[in-house]
Amino acid sequence: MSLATLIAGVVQVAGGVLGAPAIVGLIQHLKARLQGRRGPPVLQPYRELRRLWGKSGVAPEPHTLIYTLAPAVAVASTALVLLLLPIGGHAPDWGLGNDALVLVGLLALARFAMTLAAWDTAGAFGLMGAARDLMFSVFVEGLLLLVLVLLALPLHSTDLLSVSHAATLPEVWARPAHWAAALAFCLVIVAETGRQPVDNPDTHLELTMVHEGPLLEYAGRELAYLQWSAAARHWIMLVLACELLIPHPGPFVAQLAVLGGGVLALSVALAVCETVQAKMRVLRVPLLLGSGAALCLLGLASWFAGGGG
Amino acid sequence: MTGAVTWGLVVSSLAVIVVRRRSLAIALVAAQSLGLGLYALTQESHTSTALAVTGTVLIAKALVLPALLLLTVRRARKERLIATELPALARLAIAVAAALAIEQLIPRFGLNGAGVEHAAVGVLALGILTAVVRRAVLFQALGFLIAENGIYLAGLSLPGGLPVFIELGLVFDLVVIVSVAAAFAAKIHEQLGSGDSSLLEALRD
Amino acid sequence: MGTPGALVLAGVLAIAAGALSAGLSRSPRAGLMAQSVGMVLLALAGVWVLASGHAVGAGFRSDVRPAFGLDGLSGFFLLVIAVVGAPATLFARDALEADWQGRSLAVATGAFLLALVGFVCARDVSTFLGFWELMTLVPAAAILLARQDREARHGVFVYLAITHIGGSGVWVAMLVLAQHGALGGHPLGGGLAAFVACASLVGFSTKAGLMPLHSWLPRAHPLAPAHISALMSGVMIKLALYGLVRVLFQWLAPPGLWVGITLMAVGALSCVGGVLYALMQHELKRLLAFHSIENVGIVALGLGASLVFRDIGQPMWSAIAFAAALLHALNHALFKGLLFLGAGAFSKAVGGLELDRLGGLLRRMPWTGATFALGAMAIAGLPPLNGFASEWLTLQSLLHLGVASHLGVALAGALATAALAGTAALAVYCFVKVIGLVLLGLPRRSECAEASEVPVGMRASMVFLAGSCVALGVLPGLLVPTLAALGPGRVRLHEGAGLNVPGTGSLPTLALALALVLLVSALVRLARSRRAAPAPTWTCGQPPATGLAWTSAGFTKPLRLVLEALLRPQREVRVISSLGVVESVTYQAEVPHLFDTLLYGPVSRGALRAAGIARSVQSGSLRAYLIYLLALLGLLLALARTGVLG
Amino acid sequence: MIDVLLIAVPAVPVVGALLVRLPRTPPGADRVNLIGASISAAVALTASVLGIVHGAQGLHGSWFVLDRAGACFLAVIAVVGWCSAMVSPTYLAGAGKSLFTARRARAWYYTAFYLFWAALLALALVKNLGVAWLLIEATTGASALLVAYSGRRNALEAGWKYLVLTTFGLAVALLGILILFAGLAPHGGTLATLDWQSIARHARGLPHQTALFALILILVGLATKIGWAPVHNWLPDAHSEAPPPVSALLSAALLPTVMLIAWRVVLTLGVAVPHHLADHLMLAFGLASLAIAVPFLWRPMAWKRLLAYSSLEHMGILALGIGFASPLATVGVIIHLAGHALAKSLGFYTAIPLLRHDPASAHRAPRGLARLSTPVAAGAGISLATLSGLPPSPLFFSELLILLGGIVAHQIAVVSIAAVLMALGFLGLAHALIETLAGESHGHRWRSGRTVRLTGRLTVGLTLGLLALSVGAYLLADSHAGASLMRGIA
Repeated sequence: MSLATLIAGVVQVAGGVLGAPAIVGLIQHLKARLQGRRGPPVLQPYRELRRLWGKSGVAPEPHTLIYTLAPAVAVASTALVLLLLPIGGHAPDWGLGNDALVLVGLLALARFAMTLAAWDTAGAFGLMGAARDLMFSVFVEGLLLLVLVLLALPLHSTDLLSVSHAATLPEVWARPAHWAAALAFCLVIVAETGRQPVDNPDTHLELTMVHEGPLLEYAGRELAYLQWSAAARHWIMLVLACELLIPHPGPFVAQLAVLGGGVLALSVALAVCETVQAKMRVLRVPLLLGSGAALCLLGLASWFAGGGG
Repeated sequence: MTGAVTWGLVVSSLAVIVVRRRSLAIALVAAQSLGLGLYALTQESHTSTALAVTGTVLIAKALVLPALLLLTVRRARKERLIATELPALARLAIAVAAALAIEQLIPRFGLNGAGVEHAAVGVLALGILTAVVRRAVLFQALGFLIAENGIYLAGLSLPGGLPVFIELGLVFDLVVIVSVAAAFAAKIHEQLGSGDSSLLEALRD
Repeated sequence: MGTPGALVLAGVLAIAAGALSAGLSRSPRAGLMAQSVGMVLLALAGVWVLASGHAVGAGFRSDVRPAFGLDGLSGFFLLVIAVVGAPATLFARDALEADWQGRSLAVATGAFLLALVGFVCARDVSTFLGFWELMTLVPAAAILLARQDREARHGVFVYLAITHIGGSGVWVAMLVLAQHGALGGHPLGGGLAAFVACASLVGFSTKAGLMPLHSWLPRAHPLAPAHISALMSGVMIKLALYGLVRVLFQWLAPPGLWVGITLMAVGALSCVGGVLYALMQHELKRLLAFHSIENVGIVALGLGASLVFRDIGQPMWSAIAFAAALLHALNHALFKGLLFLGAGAFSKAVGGLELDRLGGLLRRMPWTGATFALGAMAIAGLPPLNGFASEWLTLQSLLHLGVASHLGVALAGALATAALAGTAALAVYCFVKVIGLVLLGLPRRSECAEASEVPVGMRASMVFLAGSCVALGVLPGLLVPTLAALGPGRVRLHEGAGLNVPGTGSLPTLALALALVLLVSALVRLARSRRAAPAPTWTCGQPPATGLAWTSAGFTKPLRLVLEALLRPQREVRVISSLGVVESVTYQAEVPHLFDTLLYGPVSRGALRAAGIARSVQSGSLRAYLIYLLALLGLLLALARTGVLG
Repeated sequence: MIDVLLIAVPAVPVVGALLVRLPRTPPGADRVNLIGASISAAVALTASVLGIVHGAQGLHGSWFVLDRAGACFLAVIAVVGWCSAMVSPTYLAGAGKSLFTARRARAWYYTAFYLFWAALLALALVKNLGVAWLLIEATTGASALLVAYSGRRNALEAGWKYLVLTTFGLAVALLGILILFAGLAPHGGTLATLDWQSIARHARGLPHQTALFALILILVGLATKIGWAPVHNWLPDAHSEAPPPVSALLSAALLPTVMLIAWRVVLTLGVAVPHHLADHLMLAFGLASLAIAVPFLWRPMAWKRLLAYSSLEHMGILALGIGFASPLATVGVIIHLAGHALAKSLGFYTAIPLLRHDPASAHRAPRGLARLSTPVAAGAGISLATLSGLPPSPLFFSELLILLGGIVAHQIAVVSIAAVLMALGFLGLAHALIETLAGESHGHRWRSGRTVRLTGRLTVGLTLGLLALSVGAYLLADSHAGASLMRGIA
């Protein structure tokens, strides 16, 4: 196992587990600054996690085993996704493969667990968010798969490593298909990470929640799990964007640099976009994602029109 | 001779379509059969069997059957038609047109004399048409007799004539059918109080 | 005939004997037990033939002499029949009463199983068509034995009507094939092949319940007793696809790309439409029936992709897509059988299956509830269960169709990929709803509050099915290469527990499952190290009440609003007020089934009106009849005279 | 020896017709009927067995020809006639006033019945077109009286329509026969000229126009008697108004037997007209009958009327089978004929208890029999299920064979249309089946009287017959048999 893959493995785990909350903190901080507030420090999420870790949980009445399992399942599947990500075009062989569709499936499993937990407590608010989340997911998954079709075009493979190899050189920007994929994936990021204009992560009004809704009943370590997995979803999406879409030529170090820079840049972009964008009506979101799908089909057509790139 | 008979046949058939009174119509048909029978007698090579056969046919068709039908007419004395029939001229026009059409469609098929062929087919058609344009059940029975006469004419003018067996069988069937028909006519009169076939439209979908 | 032949014979005899004894003896239990034993024997035979790859008995023949035999494909479908049939009969053993109705239903069950087995073993056209018809008729009879109310009679009639009209396509196709010796091993080509392809597509996809010819399915399946529904949804509609596979892959020379594309289009329509309408249902068995349409659609997608791959010359992917389709057929048989049996258990425990009148059953019926939830996860296509494995394989093949060499094919592939992805998400949505409404939350009816677990036989059958869902989810790799070898090109795939397919990041199911289980248990242990404080659920301070609980309609409302233009939901709010005081507010909402309201309804009404007009031929007037005679005569003579008739 | 036997076939029933008038009391008449029917059936069955055993080339005699197909028809007529004779006493016992005076009604019924039966038996044997015509005409006379036996107004109407339509039709056919005779005059001009063999022998020599017009006229004429659309109109009325045993005989024996004559005409005269015109005419009649039957089957109908329209449908199917003119189709036709005869007569026999216990079902569809009387429900169900061609009924295999034969004859278009039309017709029968057995029924269970018990016995017997037939069809439907049948008829 070469040094590169070793480092890649370390980054996969450490970046995902430890670094992810920082992204959320960064976005919060920047947002506050852009809105002219001082805002919480970048490390705020870590403090919250520590606080929650010390607190005891809550067992709402009624609940069943499902309520207990849900956070664990959500975290577990998210954690497994971390191990599928390519880092600088490299990844150690954890024996889990690096398939894009497996990644999609694991994210779906996490969503399933959380929405089911919302049912389990027979609460009224959690389900509001759950229903919306599931409704988005229908369109998000369709769009994500189309993006994957576009990304699989060059090497005819859905292996994340080979996809990221295909995107090594800057020439990729010469392909309309790549542009289409990039734009569509941005929509996927916003939807998956629950950011505006799709969702507002720091709302405290139950009626407007999407991702936060099912978390309402949780407390203590379980809530810590869930907040971490929300952060980890940011990490996953941003890393995917950098690895599959942003060209990363040169030696491994350079590639790592590109990755870090990309993640930072995208976080900033998210913050900016949250400041300038208002949250859109829930029913408008599918239109947004549908336009992304149309874009992807155009990209596909352009690929074949261009004689298979 | 032949021409006269054929024309007589056709004219009398048309007359049956026109006339009002049933007994008159029956008489006309009887006359038809009589004429045909006599013609047959003149035609036949006078062997005894042939004579016998033709004689029986003559008697059966010219006497027995009309008698049967007259009987039913007597049974149901007054004929009330529920709805008014077509005017006689219209009936005639329809019948003539249809009959001409049919007999024009049949090519020559080897009787001696094209006229006879046309007449035979035409009279057969007229027989059916009698049942179409007249509403009284009795006329429908008469129509059958007329049609039969048409075929009998054709049979007579076959080069070799009809086989005896067929001829007798025909007459037998004819007697059976007409007597059954007469029985029906009587029953229908009895039950409906009228021989109007347009009362017999209860069975439909 | 060898061991498998003997096994089949023994199994068939056991089923027949079981049916007889169930009919004659006072209680059907023993007979049903014998039937499930027979099913096990048949499963062994199927596995044997599938593994050894040697056909037994007669081969297919084009004349009308009776012949029976078993080859790999038949063996696989025999397995499909058995894995549902054995637990279904075991379930029925405890579910059916020991009265006349129970006994006759047991007999019908045996007859149904025999018809299914006979269909996959048939080797000549008359046997094939005979069992094809029986396979349709026996469940209809079973439904009528179970209940004779108006709804049941109408449902059965619609079922027979649609399947029969569509079935005429099967008749024509099979007869043409037989006459041209295609069954005997000379695939039929030329212009006739296109005709046969169309006829068989119509015929078989009607029986398979593919949209838009599915209208009978959501009517008929919910009517039947649970174990019959399981067999209908799990097996019967799959056998229609078996027929389609025989015709399109074996008896026809490739008629062209359009066949595969059409099949994919139909499949995509079925899976999206099926799951959408499933989401809108408020009755459990009807919902499950719509999901059968969805899953048959997924199988059809796989088969269509396989055909297209074959025609554009990619044998490996063609075989993979074929294997994916077959694997999904088996998986769906498993979890749909499980779900229908679970529904039967629930209805035995609490009566009606209106989704909004259930709830909290997981606590009362842990075995049924847990297995049902597992089945729901499997059908929702979630890792690490079998639904995910087959949908993953299908998605991979569609996605690789999307990167194939022609624009048209690629677009079709991409669209199908997106459709299937959306379908998977919708299925998750739907089964979150189902689990939530049936198993979780507060019981919404007194019956649910004191529901009690079902007898052991029923539990055992469900546990078996759930277990095989897990097993196939963890070890699909043991089966897939064999299935791929059945497909076109006879490709050999890499063996192993997981799915290791070139051109993908591979799906190591075993490792995934293990990692998930370990992580989850570790995390739960960590989180539960401190005791959790009990507290009522937060609903703005008031105690949770069933009146406030979410309904099926409420949970799916966001989607219904988004797709309003497509689904055309109808809602009606009636406010009764006197003197300005509102006395009562009633709210009614339903999503009409557009295929019925826009397609089948008008067609049938028009047909009936036309028939009414046609009946005026029998006007009752003798003279009219005589005119018909003259007219016919005149017409024929005129034709003859003008020389049209030579 | 064989001559005597074959003379006896029609002679025995004729004698029965005379003897049955002797006894003064109804029971006596019934007893004579029982004996006479059994003897006639036995004789006819012996003859048909002989025919099947060494009739590959056909046994030819002074007035008859006994070939395999003819033998099958003979057997069917014998069986159906026997069953009808057996149920007649039960029917008569419950039939109120009739067309005839109460004293002689029974005698008249039996006389007409036996004459009708005798004519049918003879019809299956005659070797001469002219004689066949005479016999057909004779059946009209006898059966018309039987149709109107009940003497009710509707019965009279039905009988009258039957009489008039068929006689006019047969007149047309007779014209055709005359034309044919005239055409064949050079070869004799005697009765023997109209023997099937002589027609077949000299057909090629006929002037093409003569053959064509003769064929058309004869087929149209016979079509009125067979009940092929669009000249079928008497059929539903007569079948629904006649006494059930007679309806059975009409539908299961008369129509197919007349069709046998049409078949022989097609086979003998068909060679004289170019490019399979005769077969195409048959196909046209078949499709027309199927198509016309569908809208009527779609309507809830009185039991016997429903059966009548299904007869129309099945006559259409048989016509198709004949028109396809391939060995497979021929086998199919024979099996179909037999299966249809058994199932249809069973259906008509169940009408006896049905009408007895629920007189209203004379003019509305029966419902929920399963709850009212098991034997009757079984009879009705089995008959309808068989008639709708469901496996394992013999009609399933026969329809399969007929359609397959059609494809062998390269008539894929016709086969497709026919398959669709059959499926459409099935809708009606399926609906009727469901409602008749499982629909909402009023009143309580029928007490199982004599008629119900008899129906039960008949159901068992005829069902066994049907099963035997379908097993035979399934195992032996093998094209050699078909070829020999074809050879037999020509």
